[in-house]
Amino acid sequence: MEKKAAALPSKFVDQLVVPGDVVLDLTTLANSTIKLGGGLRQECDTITAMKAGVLRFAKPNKYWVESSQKRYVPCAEDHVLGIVVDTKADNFLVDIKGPAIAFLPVLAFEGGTRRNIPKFEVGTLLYVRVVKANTGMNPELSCMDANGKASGFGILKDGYMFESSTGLSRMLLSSPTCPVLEILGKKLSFEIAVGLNGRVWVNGASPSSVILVANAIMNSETLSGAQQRIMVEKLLQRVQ
Amino acid sequence: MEQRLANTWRMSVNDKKFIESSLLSDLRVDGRRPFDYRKLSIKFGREDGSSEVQLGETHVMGFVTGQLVPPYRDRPNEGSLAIYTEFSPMADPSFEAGRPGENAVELGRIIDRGLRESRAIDTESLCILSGKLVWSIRVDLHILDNGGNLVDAANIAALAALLTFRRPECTLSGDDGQEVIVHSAEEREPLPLIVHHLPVAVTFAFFSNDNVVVIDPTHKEEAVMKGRLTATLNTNGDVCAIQKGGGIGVLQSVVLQCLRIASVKAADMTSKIKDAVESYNTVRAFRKVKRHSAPIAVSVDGSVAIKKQSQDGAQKIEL
Amino acid sequence: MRGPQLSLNQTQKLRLEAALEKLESFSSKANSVTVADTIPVNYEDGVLKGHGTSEIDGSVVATVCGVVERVNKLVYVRALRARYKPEIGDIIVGRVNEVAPKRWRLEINFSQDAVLMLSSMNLPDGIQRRRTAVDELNMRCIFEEGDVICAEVRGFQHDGSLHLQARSQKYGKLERGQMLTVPPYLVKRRKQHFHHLDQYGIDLILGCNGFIWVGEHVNTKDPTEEEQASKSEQEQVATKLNRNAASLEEQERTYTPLETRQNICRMANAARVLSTLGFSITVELLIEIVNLSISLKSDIREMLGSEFCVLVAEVEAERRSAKIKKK
Amino acid sequence: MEYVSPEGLRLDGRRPMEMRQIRAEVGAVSKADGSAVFEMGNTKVIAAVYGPREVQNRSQQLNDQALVRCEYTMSNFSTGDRMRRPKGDRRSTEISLVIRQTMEACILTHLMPRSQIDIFVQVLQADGGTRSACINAATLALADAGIPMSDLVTSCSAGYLNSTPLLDLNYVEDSAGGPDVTVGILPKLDKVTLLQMDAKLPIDTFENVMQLATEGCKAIANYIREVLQENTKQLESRRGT
Repeated sequence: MEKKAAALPSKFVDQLVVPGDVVLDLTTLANSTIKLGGGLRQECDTITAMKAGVLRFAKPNKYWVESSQKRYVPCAEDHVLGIVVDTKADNFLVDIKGPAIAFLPVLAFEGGTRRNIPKFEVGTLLYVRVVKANTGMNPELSCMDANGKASGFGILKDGYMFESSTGLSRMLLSSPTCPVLEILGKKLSFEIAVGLNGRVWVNGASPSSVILVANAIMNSETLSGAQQRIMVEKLLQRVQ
Repeated sequence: MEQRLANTWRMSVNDKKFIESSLLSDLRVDGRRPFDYRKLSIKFGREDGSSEVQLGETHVMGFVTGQLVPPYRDRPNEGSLAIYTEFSPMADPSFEAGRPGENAVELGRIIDRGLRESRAIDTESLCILSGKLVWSIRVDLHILDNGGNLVDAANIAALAALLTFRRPECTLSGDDGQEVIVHSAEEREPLPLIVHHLPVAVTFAFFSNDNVVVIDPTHKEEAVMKGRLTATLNTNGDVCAIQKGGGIGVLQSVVLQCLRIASVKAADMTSKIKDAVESYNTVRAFRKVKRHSAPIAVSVDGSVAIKKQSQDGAQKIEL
Repeated sequence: MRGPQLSLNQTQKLRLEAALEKLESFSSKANSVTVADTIPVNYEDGVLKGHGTSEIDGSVVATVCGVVERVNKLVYVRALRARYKPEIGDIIVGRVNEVAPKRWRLEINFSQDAVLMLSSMNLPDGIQRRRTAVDELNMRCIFEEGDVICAEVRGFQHDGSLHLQARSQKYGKLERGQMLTVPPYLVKRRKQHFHHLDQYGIDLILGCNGFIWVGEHVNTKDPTEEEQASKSEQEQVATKLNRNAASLEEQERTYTPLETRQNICRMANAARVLSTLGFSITVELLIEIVNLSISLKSDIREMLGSEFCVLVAEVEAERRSAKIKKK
Repeated sequence: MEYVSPEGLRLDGRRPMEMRQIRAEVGAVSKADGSAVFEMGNTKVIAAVYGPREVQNRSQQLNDQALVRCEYTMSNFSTGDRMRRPKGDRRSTEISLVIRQTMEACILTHLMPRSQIDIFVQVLQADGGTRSACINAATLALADAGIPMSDLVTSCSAGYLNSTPLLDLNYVEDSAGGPDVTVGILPKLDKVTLLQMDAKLPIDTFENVMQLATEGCKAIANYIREVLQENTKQLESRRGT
């Protein structure tokens, strides 16, 4: 999706767009190439939004619409949390909140051979990487990084998993660390795994701290940084 | 097959284990204590007899309508009350469109038993003409969002809607006293139903560990629980209905303990419902608008006339 | 409680009751339990809980109705009336329910259909080789839906399905006879489940799953078999297609003489009588009953009547009492 | 109306704490894997159990446990007025659900994964307490089918009329409009699995009525146990060694 266009970014950048908004008019742009990401589409000489969200621009020429949604559209190299749904001879069927069930090949584990296929009961929670995500095909997952190492992927034991939105996941993964995690991290010790598909897994020493962290994260979705701080402080006080 | 796998909501084993193990130390995943209800809000529509109840994430709408019909043959002097439930696939992917499923039927029956068999609504005052014409009250309960514990939310919605419902006043006239006049709302103030007491449903969930009992389970807790008990009580300390339809066995002493807790909770809920209804009534009194229309007189002689009458009655109420 | 479903007249009723009472007196004080009964065990020796037991509040409790059996430390409850519980090596008779990719699914009175893989049975040509796509397409020529076959339990796969095998000439499709079902607890596991009863010219297969086959005797080393074995696959398919228009010669080959047919029915009815009375079914007993019916010159259909049933009960009571006295 | 005479007798001559005559027979349906007929006075129900067998609808198959299904029907001729009953009305749907959940609680379903157990109960004569009779019949049929269970479930009902707790209501007493408490217990564990009640009753009175119904359940449990014990003995002795 490359198009000749001017280097001048659209006036909509970092603004809210809704489906149908004309984001760029190609006729007004001089020779240049732009790259379109998710949520945008070309219609004759215009680029229009097809998702509600904030239009983002990255230098030199990338545009995409960032939105928060409950379902997940698989994208290669995303790290997600999946739930095992069924076991077949060659694949584990994994639910990643996407439009189709994802396949995790039984050999896609560090040092995986036919002889040491792991046994997952239905409902097992996995931290996995999306390897292939093509339309019309079931996405393919892997429990290895690009170098064939486990590096943290695989089964998540115990803890508590809750589902929120993709926007919240991105917030939690953003750097610098978002205020909620920052404050919680100072006061409590816990493990957290965030999947880009909106699933978050938390584990800690005691159930009460896990519940506190989980609820603090869920509450923080619509709050600003300062509000997040206040909310977390309040929660911590109530517990102590 | 694969589509079915992709579209059903499922829970990870981690969550199941976590919910159960944290309940052992009296902790619930949403931060409540075992015998706390979620936040309850009761709203009313513009029209009389409609309510909207939100209990945590659970969202239920209640709608009451009345119709003039011939009575049942075995009860010529009593009006009737019927409960209809609608589980829309919108509320939960596991609900299927079309015929009501088992759970919808059970929900309707629990509420029906609580309200009707305990005679909470005075049905005798709904009789207009003995053996010929009575009011039939229909309560429609629509589940809009399933966040767990539909029974309690639906029961509150039904009560709130019934308390704010008003039926047109009817008088008898004519030489033989067989003529029924349905007065419009402008002419005579519509009458509220006579409600003797408020049976409030309180639901408990039991888990595989014997000693764990919680009130008002959420959707996730319902997926883990092994049994459920719904007790319907009123403020006089009367048990109006109980439903524990199988599931894990519990000791008799636990059942009785649940009933005592339920009776406290029922009093709580009753006052919340009454407050909401009162504030609605104040608002309603301010809102009164005068309208003009003539009364309709229909003579009731035979069955054909009765049918016609009942249709008229229905139309009136929908006005 | 559970009476044989027969219409008896007064004398027959009394005779049957007497016979059954006699049988009851012979039974060793069987340790029968019902669901949720506590089974007394000696905890000092250590206890292994087997089938049909569970633990409630530290004591061993039965989960089915049946008889308590003890083998060293192992305590288990042998259920009587229940569906078939497969054990590896059992010989079973089953009916094909479905022809699926590379496998047949068989109804064998178990909690699931059993699976017979194409690869775990000998091909009709008897050659050991990899199964090809052509073999797969021709699966219906070997067995099709509704066929009764005999096989052996191979074991459980890791996904919990039950697999069978038929790697011998004696297994395979059963024809020219009848299959009947009896409660599986009446068939005991023995060394021999195939019986060739020369005197009647019939084959009897007592499947461990309670399916019993009675049919005309087939010689496994039959020349026709060899002939068939030499046939090429294509020819077989052709035979299959022409089956409806079978030649006279073929009809003659598959013709069962009247006497054999009568013997088959007599044997089947003998098994039915034992099943209604709830007596365990063994080949010796079946032969005895068939001989009894022949010696009485009773019609085959009379065998299912109340009079014959009562007689069998009495004979059996006598037989068991004689056996006990001998000891 | 007077349901208990001053002498303390009920309409059918029973004492308040007296149960109707009960009778059970195992093996009433020859085709079924397990079956039973259960009678409480004039109430008579028949139950048949099929399974564990292959799941009919593959999409319903459960990989870790057996699928239990239950169908409750009432014969057209079971009540005084003989009317055609629509199949799947709200009452029978609810009773089917309740029976299924009650039996599911005691069947060790995890021992029979990927299979299906069907329970069919039919009311042949209805004279009050059909729900309880159905559960008792279903328990017997399941035990007869050799399906492993953690405990038997037995059920009995009790009511409260003329300020007297009454055990095992018949149709006339049931339709008097008083409270009707149906209890189902696991006798070995002494736990309540089924509890249904309607109409109005103060908590303390309810406690007494429930207690009475529980006693009734225990009596039925003893009877059912005897029936099963006798049945097992007979089967074993006839089978011989």
